[in-house]
Amino acid sequence: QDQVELTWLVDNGPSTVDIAEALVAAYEEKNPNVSIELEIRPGGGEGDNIVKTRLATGEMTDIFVYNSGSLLQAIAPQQTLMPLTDQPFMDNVQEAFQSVVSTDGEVFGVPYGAAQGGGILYNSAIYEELGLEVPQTWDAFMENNSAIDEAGYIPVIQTFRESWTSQIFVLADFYNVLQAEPDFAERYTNNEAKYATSEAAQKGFERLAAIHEAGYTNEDFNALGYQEGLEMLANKEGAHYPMITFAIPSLETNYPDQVDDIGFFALPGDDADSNGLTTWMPAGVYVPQTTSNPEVAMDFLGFIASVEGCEAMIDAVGANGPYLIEGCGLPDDVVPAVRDMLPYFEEGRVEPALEFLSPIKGPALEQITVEVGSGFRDPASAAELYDQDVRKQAQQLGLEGW
Amino acid sequence: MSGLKMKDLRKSFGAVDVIKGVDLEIEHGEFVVFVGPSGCGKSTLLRMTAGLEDITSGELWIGDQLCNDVEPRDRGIAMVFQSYALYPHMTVAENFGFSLTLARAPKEERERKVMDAAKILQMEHLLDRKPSQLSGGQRQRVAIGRAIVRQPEVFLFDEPLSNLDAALRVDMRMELSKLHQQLGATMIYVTHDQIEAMTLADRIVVLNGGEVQQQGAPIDLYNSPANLFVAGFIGSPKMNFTKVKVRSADATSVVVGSDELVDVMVPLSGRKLNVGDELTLGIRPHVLTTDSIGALKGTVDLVERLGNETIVNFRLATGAQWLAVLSGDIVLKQGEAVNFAAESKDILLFGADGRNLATAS
Amino acid sequence: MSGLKMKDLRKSFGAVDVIKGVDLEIEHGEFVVFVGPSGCGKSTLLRMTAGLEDITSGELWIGDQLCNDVEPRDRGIAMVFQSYALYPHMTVAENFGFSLTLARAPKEERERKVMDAAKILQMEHLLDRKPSQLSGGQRQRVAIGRAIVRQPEVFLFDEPLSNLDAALRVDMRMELSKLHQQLGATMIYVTHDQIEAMTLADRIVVLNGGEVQQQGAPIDLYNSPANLFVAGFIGSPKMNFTKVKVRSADATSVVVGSDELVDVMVPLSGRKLNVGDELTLGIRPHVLTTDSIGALKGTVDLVERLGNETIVNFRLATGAQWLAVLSGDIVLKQGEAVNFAAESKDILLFGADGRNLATAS
Amino acid sequence: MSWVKKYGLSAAAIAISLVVFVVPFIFIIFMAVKDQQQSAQMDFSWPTSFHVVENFVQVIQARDFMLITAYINSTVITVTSVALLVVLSALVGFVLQRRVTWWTPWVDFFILAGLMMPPAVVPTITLMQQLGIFKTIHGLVLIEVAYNMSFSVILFRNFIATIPRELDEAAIIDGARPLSLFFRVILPMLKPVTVTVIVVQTVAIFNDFVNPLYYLPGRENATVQLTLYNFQSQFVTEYNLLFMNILLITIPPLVVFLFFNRQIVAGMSAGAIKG
Amino acid sequence: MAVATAGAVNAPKKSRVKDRQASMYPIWLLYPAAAIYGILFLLPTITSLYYSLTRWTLFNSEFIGFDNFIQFFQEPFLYQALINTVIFAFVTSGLKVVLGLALAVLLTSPLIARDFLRSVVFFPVLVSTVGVGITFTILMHPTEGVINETLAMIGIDGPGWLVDRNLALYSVALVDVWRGVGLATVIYIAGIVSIPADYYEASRIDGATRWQQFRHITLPLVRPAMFTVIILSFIGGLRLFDLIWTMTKGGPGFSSDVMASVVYKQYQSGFYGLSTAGNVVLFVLIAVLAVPLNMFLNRKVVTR
Ligand SMILES: Nc1ncnc2c1ncn2[C@@H]1O[C@H](COP(=O)(O)OP(=O)(O)OP(=O)(O)O)[C@@H](O)[C@H]1O
Ligand SMILES: Nc1ncnc2c1ncn2[C@@H]1O[C@H](COP(=O)(O)OP(=O)(O)OP(=O)(O)O)[C@@H](O)[C@H]1O
Ligand SMILES: [Mg+2]
Ligand SMILES: [Mg+2]
Repeated sequence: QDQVELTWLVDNGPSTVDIAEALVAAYEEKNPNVSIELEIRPGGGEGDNIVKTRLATGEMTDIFVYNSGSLLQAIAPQQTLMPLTDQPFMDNVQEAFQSVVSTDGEVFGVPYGAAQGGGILYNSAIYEELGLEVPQTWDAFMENNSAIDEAGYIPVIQTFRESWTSQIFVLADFYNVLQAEPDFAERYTNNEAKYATSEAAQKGFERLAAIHEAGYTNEDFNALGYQEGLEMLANKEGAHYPMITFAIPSLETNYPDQVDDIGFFALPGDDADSNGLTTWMPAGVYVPQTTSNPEVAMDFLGFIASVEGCEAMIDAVGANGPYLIEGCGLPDDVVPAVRDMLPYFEEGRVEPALEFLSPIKGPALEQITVEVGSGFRDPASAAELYDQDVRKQAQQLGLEGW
Repeated sequence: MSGLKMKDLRKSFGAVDVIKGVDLEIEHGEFVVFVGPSGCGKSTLLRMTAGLEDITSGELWIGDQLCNDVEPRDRGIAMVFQSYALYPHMTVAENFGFSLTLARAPKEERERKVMDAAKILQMEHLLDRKPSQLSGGQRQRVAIGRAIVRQPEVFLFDEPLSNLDAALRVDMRMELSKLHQQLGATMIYVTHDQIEAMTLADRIVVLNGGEVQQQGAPIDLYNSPANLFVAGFIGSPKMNFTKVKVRSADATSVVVGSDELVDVMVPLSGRKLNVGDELTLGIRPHVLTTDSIGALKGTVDLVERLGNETIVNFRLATGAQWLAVLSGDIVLKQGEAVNFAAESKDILLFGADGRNLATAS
Repeated sequence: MSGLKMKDLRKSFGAVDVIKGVDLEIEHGEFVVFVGPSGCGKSTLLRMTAGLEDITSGELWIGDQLCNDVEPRDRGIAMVFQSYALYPHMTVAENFGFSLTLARAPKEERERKVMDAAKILQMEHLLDRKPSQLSGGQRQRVAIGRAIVRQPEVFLFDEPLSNLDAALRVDMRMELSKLHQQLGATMIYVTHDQIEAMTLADRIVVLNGGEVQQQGAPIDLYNSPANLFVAGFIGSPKMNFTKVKVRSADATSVVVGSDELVDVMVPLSGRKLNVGDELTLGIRPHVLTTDSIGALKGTVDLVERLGNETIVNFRLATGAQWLAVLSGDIVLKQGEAVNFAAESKDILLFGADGRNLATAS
Repeated sequence: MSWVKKYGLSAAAIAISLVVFVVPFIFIIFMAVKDQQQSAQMDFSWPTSFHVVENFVQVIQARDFMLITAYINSTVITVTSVALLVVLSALVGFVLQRRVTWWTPWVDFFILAGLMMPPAVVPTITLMQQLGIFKTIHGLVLIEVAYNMSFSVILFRNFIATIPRELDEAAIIDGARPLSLFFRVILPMLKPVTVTVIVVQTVAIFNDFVNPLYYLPGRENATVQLTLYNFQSQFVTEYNLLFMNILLITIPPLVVFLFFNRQIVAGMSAGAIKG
Repeated sequence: MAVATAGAVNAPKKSRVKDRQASMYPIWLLYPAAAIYGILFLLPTITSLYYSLTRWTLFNSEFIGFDNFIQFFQEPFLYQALINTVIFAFVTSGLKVVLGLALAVLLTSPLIARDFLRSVVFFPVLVSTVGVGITFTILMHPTEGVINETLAMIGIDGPGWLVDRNLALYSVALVDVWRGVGLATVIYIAGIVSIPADYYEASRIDGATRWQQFRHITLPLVRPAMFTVIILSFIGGLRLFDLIWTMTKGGPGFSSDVMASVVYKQYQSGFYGLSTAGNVVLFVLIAVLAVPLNMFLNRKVVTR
């Protein structure tokens, strides 16, 4: 059998690389004639540009990892990617994921890693100490904060030095928005719904502002970074850290002794009955049309979408969320934060974040939320500013009606 | 064959006219010396000949070729720059041999020629130095060496010996003279040293203000300067001048006189002169001799004793300052009254336009 | 008061010893001229005096101050650099006035002094030029101007007139002389021009190879050179030398002779001499006169006619090359036989160690 | 008193520069030897434990000794591009400074444009693909040369103004053609600037990461700056390893600097010209 | 230009000047450089200008006229970014020009450990932007940073360098100066060592103090270096975004956004047409400021 060499472009998130290495190792063991070489790119906007540039110039690797959801549209999947619709292994992939890697009836990717939830990481030791309960409503959350504050802990950790962390209150509130306005995403895409005019949508900004006004954040919120936020949480200095669950592996590595005290709950809304979690789908693995060996590439994707592949991933980085592969369950010994997250999925109390439902996400959101969270800007004007930002995006995407 | 011909050459720097129409023919193998006051355009003329300065108008022929637009390296010239322009990053030997290196001459040839030049210039022990480690005179010799190593058709020397001591200067003068004979090259030479000019030149060209004043064999210029400027410029110390009036004039002689001077007769055609015309009379300091009955009565102001001769600065009754150079070491006291005399054949007369009456046609 | 005292000054560049122990006392207001062959260390000595070159050993006193480690600006000196070192970014006027600008002199004073200097140097029309737009001689005058504007206690001139034409050079010589008298400043002056040295100097210091060979009044050096080197160096053209043997010697005269020379008697104490001793005899070209019965029989090789005098290169029977300088313009043909004579008082004798027998004690 | 006056000022200046420049440097070293947990605290503290070897080995070994490959690639790219850059841009600076004509301002403008306008990536890649130099070392070398040209030309051009034209003239009289004039007379005199250009461009090209990322993709083509991504991502960073890596990739240009710094000597043009 | 007018006075001269210079400094010496630069930089850059008139996803482009420019000028914080850009450029280049010269003078004087000090000053140039960014975010931490801790020791309540909206831009500017002054310094050093010692000697004789030597000799004769530093750091300052990006991402809020970071953000967001338009605008802005400056400086270089 001929030796096959494939290349695979992944971003440089540590778990991304670990997962990739684990998958490659497992696959190469099964298929000794195949060797897959990893190539690493930066993440974020820079990384997106690299992917786009390479696709546009026909220089993409044989396989690559890229965002699912709205950002996928930016790489013109129809033109550039191999459709997977007819591949048998797609049956293993849960519908929830398929929907975020599809356009015009064609599916293009398999899930890479686990689904994540956006909400509040909290220190259960403090909760225990103060006898608090996990809040189901915003008001309950604020009451907890007040109690925590009195006890001398920091109620809500904010780390605006890395401004992306400021967006969570807005982004993770989307489950609550959808509860109030189920068709928000669609109307938003069509230039009908606006943050400034939708009471529910604006709440995210308002809550961010409320936390700041109440003085519940750490003093140096604007000078701290993400790692320091996690440290404060782990070290019981602060009780809540609004975050996406991808932070959990980092807590596991850096604070193995404290990670058992870290729990997680969804961002509470107004109504305890409609409490649920905003989720982030994992990134996808795609095969460009320029791949040198479509068969092997497909076979590898099939491996990723198999239980075997799924287990390789879990071995590599542990289980920190549902893997969206049929038959791939999580082990029992997951950390509490993950354990807290699972019921939302199991009970179906989840909605994807807005970026998976609409192609539009304004690039300036994090700067706006920093302003709101620091008290420079009131929620109403923030919402308006964000709408402007969104318009720019929509126009650049050439969407109808903008 | 590389004679040189300049036809109405002109050069301006912006609004400043520096060379104002120079016509000159230099034969192959001739040794021509340019002299003239500081800033008169000697270097500029040399640089135009070398092709370093563009010619504003006029024609420059080298051999049979119109060279206005010929590149310097194709003109077959070597030049010693007044400012030396040594390559500071090269040793003396490398400076000497640079043109040969460029011409890809074989190494032995280059080394031999460099050694020859070093010997001529008495610089064998300095070949490994950089220019910055040399004395002024040594630098100047490097500049000369660079030119002579090339052995071109035409040499251009811009005050090449000005910073050398008298003994070395005499030696170098000889060497250049020898080189000139050996190579049969054309040489154009700028100097301020009268002796150099007189001894080296086949022909001296006197420049002033960008114009040729006179050209000719050295001794002719000394004896028969065409005009006041040349008379004053050639010969050191400078000729003594005084205004005189024509007392009488006929076809073979002119009698002139002034308040300072008793009347003297000069053997000269005075046909075009009228009594009362103002002329300038010139007498070289060297032709004056002390003579107790001499016509020039002066008071000694300053005596400079050079050893072989004595320069006497004296004042005439009218206050005019004159110079006399007397042979030998003569002791005169300041304030002493001395009478000087000169032979009438040694007296020159210049017309109102400055031209020498003896040579003016 | 700023006399100067050098005590066993020495200077080496790495392994090269350049100044090898110079002792010198210069009085306030004295005009001292340094002469010596190219590369003998004149500039170095000047630069050490100015404080630009570290003193390797020895002491330098200016006035009553030991100046080895005094900053140049505190030494009260001005200097004309052999390489000019004009400030390229300043106009001529700014170059002149720079030291006054530094001293924060009032604007009118500065302008007046600059204009004065420009007038002395005949450069009024060039005040707005940058150095790069000047001729060589003009640049040199800027360098002089910069120094004279300062009016310091001590002037250091390093060949300040080397690139000027003869007429200008005489003018400048006068001006410097005048300046010297007016300011009463001490002047140290390096030159290769014999006339300059003889006319300007109160005292000439002859350097060779970093050592003082002789110092004294110009005419003394000319008439009584201490040794062969000085004899050869002072006076141009160079003194004629020939080896001679002592034929007889007594307390008042020595008779010497050789194959080239019929025996001559020199009035000189010959007490220390023995018959057969080898001596060097020197006769200046200027003291030779044509004399049909002269003792020196030569064949004319080359005649250089300078106008006021004539340099005759002649060969003795033994082939030795001699020079004679004859007054006036004399026409001699190459190959002609000429006899020369000299008075015995003009003949110098040097011992085997090179010292002048007449002055050696 | 006079001692204070003489040396006090420079001593103070030296002390201040030491503090200003060395403190951050010490921080970097501290970070590089800490363990992961302490480094994550991101503070300027004495390392509780020293992990020099450990971190070093981990950084070197990361991703299959990627750093080693990267060293080699970066070195090859840097050396060739800098060599080309020095020669080509000195030539341009030379001609532009010496020869002033009507088109000089336009050339000037285009040269400045290189500093003022960021390059367009996608059209460049398309072009390079057509030329067949995409994804090749020499392709990237040419890119680096093109992108850093303006900087070097400006530097050279201004310095060539300080070389007396008389030297050009002397060389031309000696029979030099333009190239020998440039290489034998001008370039040697430009040593201080050349050294500066070498140092600066070595740093720039060795540390460049955007251009290799786009124009020289492929794992085997990694350059040193890309190795930083091994330890730093959008969300998570292993600071100790990152800083160890930073330290390691800073060393080669530092060596270059130390070497070339000694070549910056004064008095290159001494003795050339009288006047 | 000066030459053009000189030529106009005397028509035939101009052609000769050209000829003489042309043979000494032939234009073909420029060809290799021009080829590389023209093909690999100018050509693609100029073609890309077309995209500023399109909506461009890299995969498709659609001509939309000047909409991108209109949109660019509607950026909410553009005006502030513009002001920030100019402030940043002036502050950083000004400081680099001055401090670089001071350091260069210091580092060319005879000092013990001069080579070491030079390396120390140059070291920041070598450190990658990421390292510099992280290092200074930590050192500039408002309470725990070394800078403020030191200030606290002498009783000064240090500001929130990077978190204060009024200060963030200046803090980044200071860090940029820290990082870039070494570059300016080596350029200056090259300039200073190229000044012939003669002039210093002459000025010492003329009575110049150290300061006067600096003022009257070093300063005018180091101009080639200084102009290089001015041009390079000024344009660099106008264009800089990487440090701002790693240190503040334009924040807090939008307070330290500059033109280049606005453009960069658009590019990161995949608005390729818009960012190209932004680059064109930025280019025009820089050209308007830098080209006259460059011409002015070129005219003032002292030739020897
Ligand atoms: N840096 C140096 N290294 C070695 N030798 C040097 C250095 N500078 C000068 N010299 C030598 O020192 C000697 C004296 O130089 P100096 O300039 O004093 O001579 P000078 O008497 O002024 O000669 P000139 O009449 O030619 O100007 C020369 O032989 C010169 O070669
Ligand atoms: N670039 C320039 N711009 C204006 N005038 C200039 C320029 N270069 C030279 N000159 C002037 O041209 C004239 C001739 O200069 P040149 O160098 O030919 O004189 P020179 O005869 O060699 O004088 P010297 O004997 O002093 O060397 C001088 O008066 C000088 O001031
Ligand atoms: Mg001249
Ligand atoms: Mg000298």
